[in-house]
Amino acid sequence: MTPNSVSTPPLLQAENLHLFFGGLSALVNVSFQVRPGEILALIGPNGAGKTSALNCLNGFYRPQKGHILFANHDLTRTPTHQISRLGIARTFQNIALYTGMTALDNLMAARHIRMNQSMFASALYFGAAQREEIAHRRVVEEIIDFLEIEHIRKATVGALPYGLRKRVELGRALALEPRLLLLDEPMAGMNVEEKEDMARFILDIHERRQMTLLLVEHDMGLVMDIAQRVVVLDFGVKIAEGTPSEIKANPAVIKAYLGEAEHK
Amino acid sequence: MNKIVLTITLVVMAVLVLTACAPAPAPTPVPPTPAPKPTEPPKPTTAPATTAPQPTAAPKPTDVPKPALRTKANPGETITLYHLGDVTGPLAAITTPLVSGFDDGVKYLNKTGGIRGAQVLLEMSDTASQVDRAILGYNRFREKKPLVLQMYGSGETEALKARLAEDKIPVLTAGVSSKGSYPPGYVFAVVPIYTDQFGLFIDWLVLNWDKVKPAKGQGLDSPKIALVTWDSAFGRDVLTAETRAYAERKGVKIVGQELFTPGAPDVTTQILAAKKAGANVIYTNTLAHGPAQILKDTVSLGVREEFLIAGCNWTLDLSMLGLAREAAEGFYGVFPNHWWDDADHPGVKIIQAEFAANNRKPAERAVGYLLAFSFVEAMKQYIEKTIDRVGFEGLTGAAVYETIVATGELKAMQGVTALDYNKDRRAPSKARIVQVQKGKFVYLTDWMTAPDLKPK
Amino acid sequence: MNWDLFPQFLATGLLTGGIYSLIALGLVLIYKASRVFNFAQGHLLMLGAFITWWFTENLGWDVWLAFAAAIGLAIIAGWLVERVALRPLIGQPILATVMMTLALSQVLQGVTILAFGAYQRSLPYLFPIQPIVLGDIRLKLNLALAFVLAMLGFIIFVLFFRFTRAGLAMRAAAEDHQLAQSVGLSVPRIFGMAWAIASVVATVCGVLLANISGVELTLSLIALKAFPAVLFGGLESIPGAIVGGLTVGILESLVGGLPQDPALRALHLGDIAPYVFMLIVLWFRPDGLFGLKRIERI
Amino acid sequence: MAIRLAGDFDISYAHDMAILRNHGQWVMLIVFLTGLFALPFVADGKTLGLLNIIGISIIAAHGLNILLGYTGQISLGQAAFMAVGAYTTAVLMKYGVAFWFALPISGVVGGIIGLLFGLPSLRIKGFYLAMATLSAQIIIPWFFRNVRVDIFGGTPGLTIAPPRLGELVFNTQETMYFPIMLTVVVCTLVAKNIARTRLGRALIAIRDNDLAAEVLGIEQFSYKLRAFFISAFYAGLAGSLWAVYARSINPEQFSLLNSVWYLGMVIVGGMGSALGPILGASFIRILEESTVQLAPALSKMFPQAAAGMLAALGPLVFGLVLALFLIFEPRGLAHRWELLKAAWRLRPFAH
Repeated sequence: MTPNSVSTPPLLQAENLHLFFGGLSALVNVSFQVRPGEILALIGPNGAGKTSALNCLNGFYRPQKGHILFANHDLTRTPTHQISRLGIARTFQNIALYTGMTALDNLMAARHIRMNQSMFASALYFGAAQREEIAHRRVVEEIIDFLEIEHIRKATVGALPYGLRKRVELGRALALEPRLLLLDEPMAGMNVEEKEDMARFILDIHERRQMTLLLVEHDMGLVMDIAQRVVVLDFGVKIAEGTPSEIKANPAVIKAYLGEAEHK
Repeated sequence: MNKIVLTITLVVMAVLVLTACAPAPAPTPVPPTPAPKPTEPPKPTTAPATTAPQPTAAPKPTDVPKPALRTKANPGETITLYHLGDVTGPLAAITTPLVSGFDDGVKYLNKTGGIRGAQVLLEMSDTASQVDRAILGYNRFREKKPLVLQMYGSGETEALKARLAEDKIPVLTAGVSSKGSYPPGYVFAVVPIYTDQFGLFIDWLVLNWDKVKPAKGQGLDSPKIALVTWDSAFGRDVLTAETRAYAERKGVKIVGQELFTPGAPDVTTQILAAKKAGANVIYTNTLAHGPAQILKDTVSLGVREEFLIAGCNWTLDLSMLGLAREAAEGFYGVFPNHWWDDADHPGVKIIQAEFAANNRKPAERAVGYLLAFSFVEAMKQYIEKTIDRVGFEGLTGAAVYETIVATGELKAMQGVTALDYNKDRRAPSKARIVQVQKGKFVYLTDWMTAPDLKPK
Repeated sequence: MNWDLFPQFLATGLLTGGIYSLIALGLVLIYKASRVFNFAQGHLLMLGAFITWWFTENLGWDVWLAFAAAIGLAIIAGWLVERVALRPLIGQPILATVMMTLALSQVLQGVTILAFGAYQRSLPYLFPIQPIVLGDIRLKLNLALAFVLAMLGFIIFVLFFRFTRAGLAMRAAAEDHQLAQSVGLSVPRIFGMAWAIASVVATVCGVLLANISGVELTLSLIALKAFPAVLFGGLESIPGAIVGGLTVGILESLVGGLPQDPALRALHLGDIAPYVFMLIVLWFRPDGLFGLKRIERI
Repeated sequence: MAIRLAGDFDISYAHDMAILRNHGQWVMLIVFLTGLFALPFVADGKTLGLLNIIGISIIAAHGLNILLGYTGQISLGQAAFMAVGAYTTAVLMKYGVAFWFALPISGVVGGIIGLLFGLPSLRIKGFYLAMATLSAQIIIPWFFRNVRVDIFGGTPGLTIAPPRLGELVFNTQETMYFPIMLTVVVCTLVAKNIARTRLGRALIAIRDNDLAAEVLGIEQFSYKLRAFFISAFYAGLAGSLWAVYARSINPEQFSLLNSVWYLGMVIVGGMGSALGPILGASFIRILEESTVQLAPALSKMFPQAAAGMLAALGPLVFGLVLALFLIFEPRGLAHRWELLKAAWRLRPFAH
């Protein structure tokens, strides 16, 4: 696998994104590419526009200018629920699980687009619908094993501790079997041990499942070990792009992060 | 999937619209099940067969009862009267005093020897003027095999009519809608049905038009009636094909029907629309607060002198006088019973005394109390007549029904109100016209007989 | 169509709309402060009328004195309702509060029947029954004065919000609960105050209405007409409550009065006009005329 | 986490996903169903009357639960959608269609009308949507009261002949019990199935986090409409059964207050649980029955308030119960039941 080879066409291409809220600009002329098979990190200080960028990819926000191309589709014109069908899954900074469901059902819910039983078949739960449910259960159980959450399979997620919820949410995104996985601060608010676990899962996903990942992270240090390429945003503007080692040496990045440190 | 849902929706909507726009069905295909047997009220002549379990039941009333007939209650024996009415809901004004009247009526019966010695008990259920609750209440009562029920709401009576006939439970109802009372079944209206009352009013109006017509107003050469009434089964019961035809025959024009919701704070729109339509008479088929609102609003619009305003018997109540006050002056109505003011009447005297003895509030000095008290006494008479005929052992709803249709005129509480039924009639037909004068009901006529305007 | 009566129905509708506005004001006050839509407003209104009646009938008080006393009780009742029923639900989903106010309406219904009976009563007239004749237009004096009182009430509330400490505190709390808390305002106390004021508004409405129609259980139903008014005006807007109430009143009167064809009149169109209107508003302008558009944070 | 009996292990996913997992549960189900359908031969009419009305309420509450409990949308119009079902049945039977065909058709027509009033969910949600359903609750009875009186019977409404099956006439509590309970059993099974399959997960996903649901490819609008359809479909069935049970329908029977009662049943029973509507409807109806039984005794104690007692107790008790549940047990009786079951299984020395 040659994730960084420039010759392969990008999996996702964001071009000149402009996003405003009233007078506030969240993204200014941001462009980046995600290449097939890579782990790209999108980093930047608070308020840099990282999550806004993800929200554009998801169709939550519609950028006023610019395009996002994914598999020949312009995502800026695709409804949110269609984007997942194209093969993009994501997790959320503040965890957006279905709190009333069990962990298992959260994952099963993600199989939604891959199931095709009708409303009536669901209601009767007979024959094909039943077989389909069982087949998808098998897929989901594999992910549960992979993430080591067997013990909480039937627990309602609302009551789970933070770290486990993050893991269930990752599992839910995986259950979509996406081509591109967007992770919004997957390690935020975790202790060191949990962070290490999560990093291990992310690398495993990348290797064993051959998935392309776009990682949004606030904490620069952590990202450097995982990501293959890094894009840096500051106040909605892209200030740098390159390999982790290039980024570490980039003066603009250092300034942005130091500047933030001074504010603190 | 979404598209499929949308397509199905559109198709079904289209079908619905088409059916709604389709011409009214020809009358021929309408009765697919022409009155299935169980819903058909048993004919009076066949009814004794249903009471067959009692071999003592004499085939003809003239036959001397066999000695086995027990007409005296055993010690401790009781008879329960049932009361299925709306204590709350839009009719509460008239029905709350009914409960008290019912209560005190039963007390009075027990004081005066019960029913052939049996203690009288009372069971009530509130329907809140909701038919679903009435049905639940009825289910409760039905299992106890009531001899006779008392009911109020038109809607409830109509809803239960078929089942009353199936279960052979006669009911005295104050919800005297034409649809509930006819075709004849087990429902007996306690006052003339609303359409007949309206007919009686038209009779009187035509005879006395020159004397009673409004001082000013429009088209005073003949009466032009607008119905200003509630948007409910009860409120709308007056305007039928029969009453329209009858009015036309009598040279009275019905110029419109204006509807309002019970409790609406303003009916000026309806009154002005009626005026626009050329009306000089307003008739309302509502309870006390209906006419009160109409009367007050005509006064406060300054058009009171332009209308003769009248209503059915339930409009003539204490709370109407209370709500409308001076505005009630000159209001006409159809009055089938005596009133609290008739102090010389022996029945009213007793009721007055009982009312005082039970420490009732002045607010309950209403038509409901007076009538409920009388109906309890009427029930007693019917049951006693039945006991005389078939004995305590033969006492069933069907047997009481037999008595009711065979009795003819029956003076309840010595004539506070008179009931009168036979095998075809399900309501009495006698009433007087009253007018509110100085806050009192004043009889303007002697007893009149209402025309028969029951639905064909 | 009765076009010649158009000015008449317009005027009648305007006056009736004044009452709707005042009910809508109560709803808006509570919603603005605590994000609770009070389905029991109509029952508070009914209770207020019954209490006023009780003072005049059983204690023989003058109707205006009874009115004042009922307003005093309404403050306690509103505060109590918030304290007992709504306070435990702070932080619960909107459904819980909706259901609670529906439950409350049933409790108030039961309490009213138990305490006063279901009879219809009448209050001594606050205003004489007399017409006001303006050219071809005939209006009810009592309704016109009720309208004037209602509008006066509005002015008082606007002044209250602009110029009193409590009013300013309520406005601050309505904008942002956390912010209000951080500057030392007691948010629960403000909720209680909003309920107390809404309860007073309800009582005023109840007495004005009872003066026109009578003291009875059906008084509570009038609040159903204020719902479309509130949605049209915007759930959080006090001027919206006025505009919404007047619009619904006028709409109802015109739709109810103008058609002349008996078949059309028999449909009683005025009865549903406000709700069809509400559906249209919900579809085309869900936030109402003066409502706030909210951006959802993800 | 669900606590199971010792010895109940999952052998396969199919087994784990089944509702009934061991022989004991099968036996219990068969005994229960046999008992349920044998009841009319032993119970008196009064009990059956109560059970019938509970059954009809359960169906309506199941439907509301799918909308409210699973999808998180408030509906104040369940009684109105029942009216649609009831009138569909009444009109179809008037034109000679047998009840057994009219019943499913009523469900479908009810569902479609429900779907129509669910259309605003494209643009609005939560409380605003509740107001749209409130307008359904006003407009639908108005329609039956005023439009095409020749078909719908206007204010007096329509009377309905009892359903027949060959010689059998369904005109008593005993006979009506069977079609009602059969529908209840089927409706419960379907509700349970919806809850545990693709459709139900999509609905709950929308309830719990509508944006995350969109991200996972669940189109909110389409699924909300489905929920409206199913909910009103159930209401239509309940209305249809009500029509032949009551044998006379008019627009006044399907009031806002009834809709509020159904909401109360779902809340008291427990939202988002297939057991909830059963418990809630039974609890509220039995409570109603007992207040009726209690009222005369209380009236004797307080004779001056006698007339009021009868009328006040119903709304008062309902309102209080609802308020208490909202404050102290918002997850309803179903949750209590789960706790009770867990406690029973964990009792000392069970195994």
